[in-house]
Amino acid sequence: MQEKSKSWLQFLLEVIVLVLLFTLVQYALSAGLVNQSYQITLTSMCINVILAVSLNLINGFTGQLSLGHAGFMAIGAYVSVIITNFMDLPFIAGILGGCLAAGIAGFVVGVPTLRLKGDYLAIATLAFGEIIRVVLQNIDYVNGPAGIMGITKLTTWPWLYWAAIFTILIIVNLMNSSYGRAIVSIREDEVASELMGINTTRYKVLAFVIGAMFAGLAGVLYAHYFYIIRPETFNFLKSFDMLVMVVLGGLGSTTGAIIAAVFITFLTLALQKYAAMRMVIYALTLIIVMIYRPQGLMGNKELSRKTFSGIWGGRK
Amino acid sequence: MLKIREIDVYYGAIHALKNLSLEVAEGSIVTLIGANGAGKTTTLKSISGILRPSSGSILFKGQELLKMAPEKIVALGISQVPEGRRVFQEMSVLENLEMGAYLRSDKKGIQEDMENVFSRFPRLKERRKQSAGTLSGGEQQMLAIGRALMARPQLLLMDEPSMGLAPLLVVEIFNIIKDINSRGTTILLVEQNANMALSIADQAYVIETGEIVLQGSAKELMQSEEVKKAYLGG
Amino acid sequence: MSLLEIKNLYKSFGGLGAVINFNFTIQSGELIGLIGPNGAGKTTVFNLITGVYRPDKGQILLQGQNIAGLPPYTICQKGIARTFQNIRLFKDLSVIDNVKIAFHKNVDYSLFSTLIRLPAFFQGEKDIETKAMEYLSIFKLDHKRDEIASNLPYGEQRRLEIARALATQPTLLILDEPAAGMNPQETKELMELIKWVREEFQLSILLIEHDMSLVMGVCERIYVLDYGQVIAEGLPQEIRNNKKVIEAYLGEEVGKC
Amino acid sequence: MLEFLQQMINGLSLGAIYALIALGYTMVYGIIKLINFAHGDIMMVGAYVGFFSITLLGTDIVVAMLAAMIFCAILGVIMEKVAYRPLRNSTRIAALITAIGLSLFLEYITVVILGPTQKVFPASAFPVKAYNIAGLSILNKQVFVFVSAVLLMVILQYIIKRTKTGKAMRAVSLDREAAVLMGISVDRTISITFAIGSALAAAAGVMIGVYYQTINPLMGIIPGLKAFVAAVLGGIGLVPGAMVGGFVMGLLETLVMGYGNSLYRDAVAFGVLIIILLIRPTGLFGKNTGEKV
Amino acid sequence: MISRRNKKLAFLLAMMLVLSIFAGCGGQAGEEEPGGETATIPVGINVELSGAVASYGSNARDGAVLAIEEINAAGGVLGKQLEGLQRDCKSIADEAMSVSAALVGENIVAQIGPLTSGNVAGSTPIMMENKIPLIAPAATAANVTVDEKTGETRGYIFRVCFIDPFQGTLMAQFAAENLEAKTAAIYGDTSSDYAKGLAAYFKETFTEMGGTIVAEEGFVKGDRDFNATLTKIKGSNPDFIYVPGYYEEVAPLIKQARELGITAPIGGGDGWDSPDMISVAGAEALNNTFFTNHYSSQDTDPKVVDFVEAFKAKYNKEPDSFAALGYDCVQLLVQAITEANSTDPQKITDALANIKDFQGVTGKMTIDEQHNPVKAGVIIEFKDGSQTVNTRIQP
Repeated sequence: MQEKSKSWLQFLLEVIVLVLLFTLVQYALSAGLVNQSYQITLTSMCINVILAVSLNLINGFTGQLSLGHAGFMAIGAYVSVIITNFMDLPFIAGILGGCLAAGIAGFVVGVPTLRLKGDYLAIATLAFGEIIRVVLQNIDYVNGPAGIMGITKLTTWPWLYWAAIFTILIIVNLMNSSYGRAIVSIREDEVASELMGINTTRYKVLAFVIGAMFAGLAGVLYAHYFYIIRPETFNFLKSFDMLVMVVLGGLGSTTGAIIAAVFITFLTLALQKYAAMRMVIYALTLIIVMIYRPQGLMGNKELSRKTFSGIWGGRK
Repeated sequence: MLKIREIDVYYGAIHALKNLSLEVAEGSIVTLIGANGAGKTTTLKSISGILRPSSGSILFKGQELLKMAPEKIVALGISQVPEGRRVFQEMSVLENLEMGAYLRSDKKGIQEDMENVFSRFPRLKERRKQSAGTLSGGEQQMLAIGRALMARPQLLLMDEPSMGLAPLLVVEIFNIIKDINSRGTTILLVEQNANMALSIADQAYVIETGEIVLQGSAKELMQSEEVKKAYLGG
Repeated sequence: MSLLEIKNLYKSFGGLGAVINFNFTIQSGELIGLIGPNGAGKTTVFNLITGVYRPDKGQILLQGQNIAGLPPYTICQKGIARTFQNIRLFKDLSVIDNVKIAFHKNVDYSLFSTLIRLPAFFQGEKDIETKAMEYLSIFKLDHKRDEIASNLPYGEQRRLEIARALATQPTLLILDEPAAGMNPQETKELMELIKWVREEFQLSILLIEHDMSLVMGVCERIYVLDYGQVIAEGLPQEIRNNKKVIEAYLGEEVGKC
Repeated sequence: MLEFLQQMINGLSLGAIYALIALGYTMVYGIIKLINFAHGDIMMVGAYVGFFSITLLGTDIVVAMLAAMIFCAILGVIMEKVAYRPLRNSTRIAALITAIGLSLFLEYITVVILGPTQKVFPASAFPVKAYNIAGLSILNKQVFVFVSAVLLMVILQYIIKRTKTGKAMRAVSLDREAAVLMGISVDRTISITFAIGSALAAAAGVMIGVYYQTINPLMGIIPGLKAFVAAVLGGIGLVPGAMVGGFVMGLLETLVMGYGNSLYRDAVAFGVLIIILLIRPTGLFGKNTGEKV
Repeated sequence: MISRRNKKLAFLLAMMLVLSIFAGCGGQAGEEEPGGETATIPVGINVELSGAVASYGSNARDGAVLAIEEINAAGGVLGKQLEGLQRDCKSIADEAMSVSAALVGENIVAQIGPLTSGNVAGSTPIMMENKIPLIAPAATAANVTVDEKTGETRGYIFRVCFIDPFQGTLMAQFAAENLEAKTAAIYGDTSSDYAKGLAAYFKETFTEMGGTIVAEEGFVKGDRDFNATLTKIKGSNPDFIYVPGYYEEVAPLIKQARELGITAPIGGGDGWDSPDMISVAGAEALNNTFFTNHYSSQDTDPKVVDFVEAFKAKYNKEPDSFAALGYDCVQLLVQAITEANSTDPQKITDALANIKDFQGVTGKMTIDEQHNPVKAGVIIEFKDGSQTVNTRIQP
């Protein structure tokens, strides 16, 4: 009984911290204390967190190497823009539509390809991602390669913040449940998992679809902040960027993914001045981190479980 | 000829070999028997330099092997017939034998040894062009032995050569081992089939969960009640 | 009706018969051993029963229902659980999570209640936790619940694997060389444990083992497999004296003992 | 019909280049199971070395090609030693990220040093002639690309099948531990594999320079990706698979461009890849090896 | 265990430290009020230096930097030196936005770039919001300076290049009238909105004038092999082939077309303008090809000659049209600052909107109501390896 009340207290505390953090930034924003550059960085950060955490569900927890995440992001972005800008429906409809469409695409891609293993899966998902891009390039309704310009800016800090929190919460909740354990067991040993009565195909697809939906969410937020979307933005190099965040953070660590997403976002900002040299620095960072810490910043551990155990439902 | 002194091997947190010591005299057959997972293969891998013991020493004719590259160890005259044969499945019988002589460059000598292997295993000669993966289990075992002999080893390490073979073949393989030994090659034999192993060996060691628990002449061990009970199914 | 009846099971790899016309029955509550030289096809039989391989021919009847060719997870859900020759735990997960995964097929809260943390979820997790701890304490692993599985010593890994298999609540438990790598003392304890498990959980056990003392000590009936075929079947004593078996497997020495 | 034959000729020369790049991919994959995403960029470096050899040193095309091959062989060996070797026992995904890092590094270090704009191979390095055979136009550079690609493949096949080093490479890729027991130095063999694979990529780079005349720091990305698809198509790790995969990709793209909508070229290539993987999960020539339980 | 955790922590902290250092230097630049007393006039150069169109971006950057140096050497503007802040937008629209925001934080008075219409669009909202002018060197899509929905001119966005309709229409008229083409094939870069725009207006005008489009094909940026599609086009036997795109693809395309025996005249837009055209395609293959442009780099106009010489001296290469446009962006900005007699962005914007008869290396231009330059167009013909002006069209 006592333990229960303690964990409730903790839960409450964490909710307060989260709301406080939100309010603080919201205040700083409305008071004009954050310059535009950092506003954009904040936006990229939230979007990157959503992307990294959702890709980590597929690559890190389920152990299925996917290189097509940018494709799902593209679908979320395009579908939501069609809903909000072409059909003049409210933003929430765009969000739901974008996520749903990305989820469906995830299902369509996942069901056939998740039978493949390792590198073959990686290349098949990469191929699907590229196909999505090429198809978008050839649809005149969405202006082909030129993309859609002048998208209404609907993504605001509350949307970004709570979308990122929502993503983290859902994925952490999922992972700290029997479903999550089933998903991780696939990564650990697919055959043994199957022999424990787990329909591995089903859970692989489940993880893939959930991951795709959140990639779609990231796409929606992206499209309604950055004013323009083009198929070229969502090419395989974008998927690589996401993979880099996940691996840098540590495969199978949600906190790792978050830290890496934040880190990479700031690194990109900090390196802006260095022109082409920035990419050299970025590349060297990757190589050096991998040589000295191939398991990523966090390995597959979470940062300080106890601190977050209430809201993140840590395993006791 | 080979002296292993107090080596320890870890796989992560698992202590696979604990303070293991073992000696092989020149010209003899020494067998190491024990259950699956007891550490027999780990011992052989440590000798060949595939695994690195964290402490101890392995001396071969007075030379320390502990930090030596595996290919140097082969060059010194230690070959291994690995567990599960591990022939190069998609290479031909001939190529497999050539790989055995990888470090040698005396074409004539290699040719001679090739003929020797073929005369010992006529079946291999018939199938010299066939890829190794298509051979039967027994033939693959012969190929693995032949391949190891191509290096002209002074010390031959054999890891479960009887594994998965028909009883008749097992007898044949053990005869071959005896024969190889009689021509001057020292042998360290790891076996689960304790009966057969003890019957041809001079010296024997019993390993359990990474430790040597018994040692002595093969004859002594064969009479030992403990061994009988645990390994001979008595 | 027998618990499991296998009729004319056949499986070949690349034209080579690995299991040839295998026939087999096990009654409810029986403890049966399957022995034979390495490569005789014992593990292949296990893989066929548990659905890892699809049989080419033949039937596998579990309580009269043919399960041949079903996917492994369905077969597990129907009540067959197994361990592996070379332990296959979920290495990076904690001891208790390994066991909890086995309860997944009986999980009674929905995905929805998981995601938004409804009371059903907490209740379900609590039940799983309690049950998992029960199994761990049976196998004396309760004090290591949060240890990472791969950090356990060998013997404990073996025990954990059996605990995990039992947690799927099978009617038939299949053990692939459970005593491999154990010393005689541990093997002896394992023997007792296996017997006890059978009584306690009211199940049938089928095991592959090399350690003759274990097989002869616990099994009620023994099948001997060689080159994919059953060459003998009977009580331990009969097997011990069967001429074919001595030739193919036990060897002269053992036969004499 | 004539047009079809002309398309075939176009497809074969394109396919030859893909095949040459795919070979390096496949060799490296075969031996250390690594998708070396930097492979396309090695090709780019090769093209630049060839370019400077011709423009600065005034060598002819054959010497330029040799220079590029030697340079890239060394580059490949260094890359393996510095970046991949420390990761040999790490997860493959860590190595994959390193490969992506190396790829970006090669691209942008070239941009920083030489600028992002394209360089033009001097036309004098390889004066183009067109032959008209029965209404078909065949260029000497098409013949050059095709013949040198096939020649290099034959040499490679000879090395792998006949020489001791080649056999050692196969042995290491089949069973690294058993190879060690034969006294084969795994490190050395892997280095040689990188050297040969990178040299082939460099040759492809110079050929692209000759064939299309322009080179730029990012030229390796797309052919690299296509060649990788080709390697997977044929069954990654298999030399004949890479050759066939390369030619299939070349012909396929040409046919889509010639008879379909050229904008869907990449989609069709990737689509075919997915279909083949779904039917034969290990590629056209790959063997399906079940997991041991 | 403890030491391992410490190591992890230490590593994490180290990373954070690096991060904060970077973040710190990112935030410090330019604390002064916009338009306040500064020693230099900061000009943002937000161009593509990495990614797909890095070569265009860096050429434009080279042109702009040259212009800044020349102006500073001549004493600067309003007695102050120009300071070019070069930033890379990675050829991505969102990065262009982020870079603009960072530049705004450094109190720039105007921004040059990015190059492509899409990346300019990414930058646009920031510039509009902060009321700082953006001068695009090469963004040709009509909606760059005009909001399509409302028809309103975007107040702070300017450009020095043609817009798509002008060039497409011009070439269509030229093909139909001067070359007497009845049929035409279009084979353009479909990954570029610029080329797609040109193709669309060419098609419209050409069919209006009674011509027929017999084939419409596309390639994408980075393609180097056009044989398959060219073989197909050859089969349709057009009188004229329109190839809107950039020289990197067009040059090998023309070469391959000639190698395949296609002799029809080929035409394109200002994206063709680069010395690489001749070195790649060769003089012979380029005979009978035409493109619309602002000027000819082989023009004898002293302004052009000086520019080409200075550029060659500094960079040891020939300038292409991007370099020339980048150069003109800076020159245009300087003229606006001078006319406004102020470095206040709003005043510069007003001056930009009223510029008349600015003499740039890409021609004489007047900024119209939609912030597009009204400038002369020329049709340039390649003849035996040199550009000759075939027709001059004053708007």
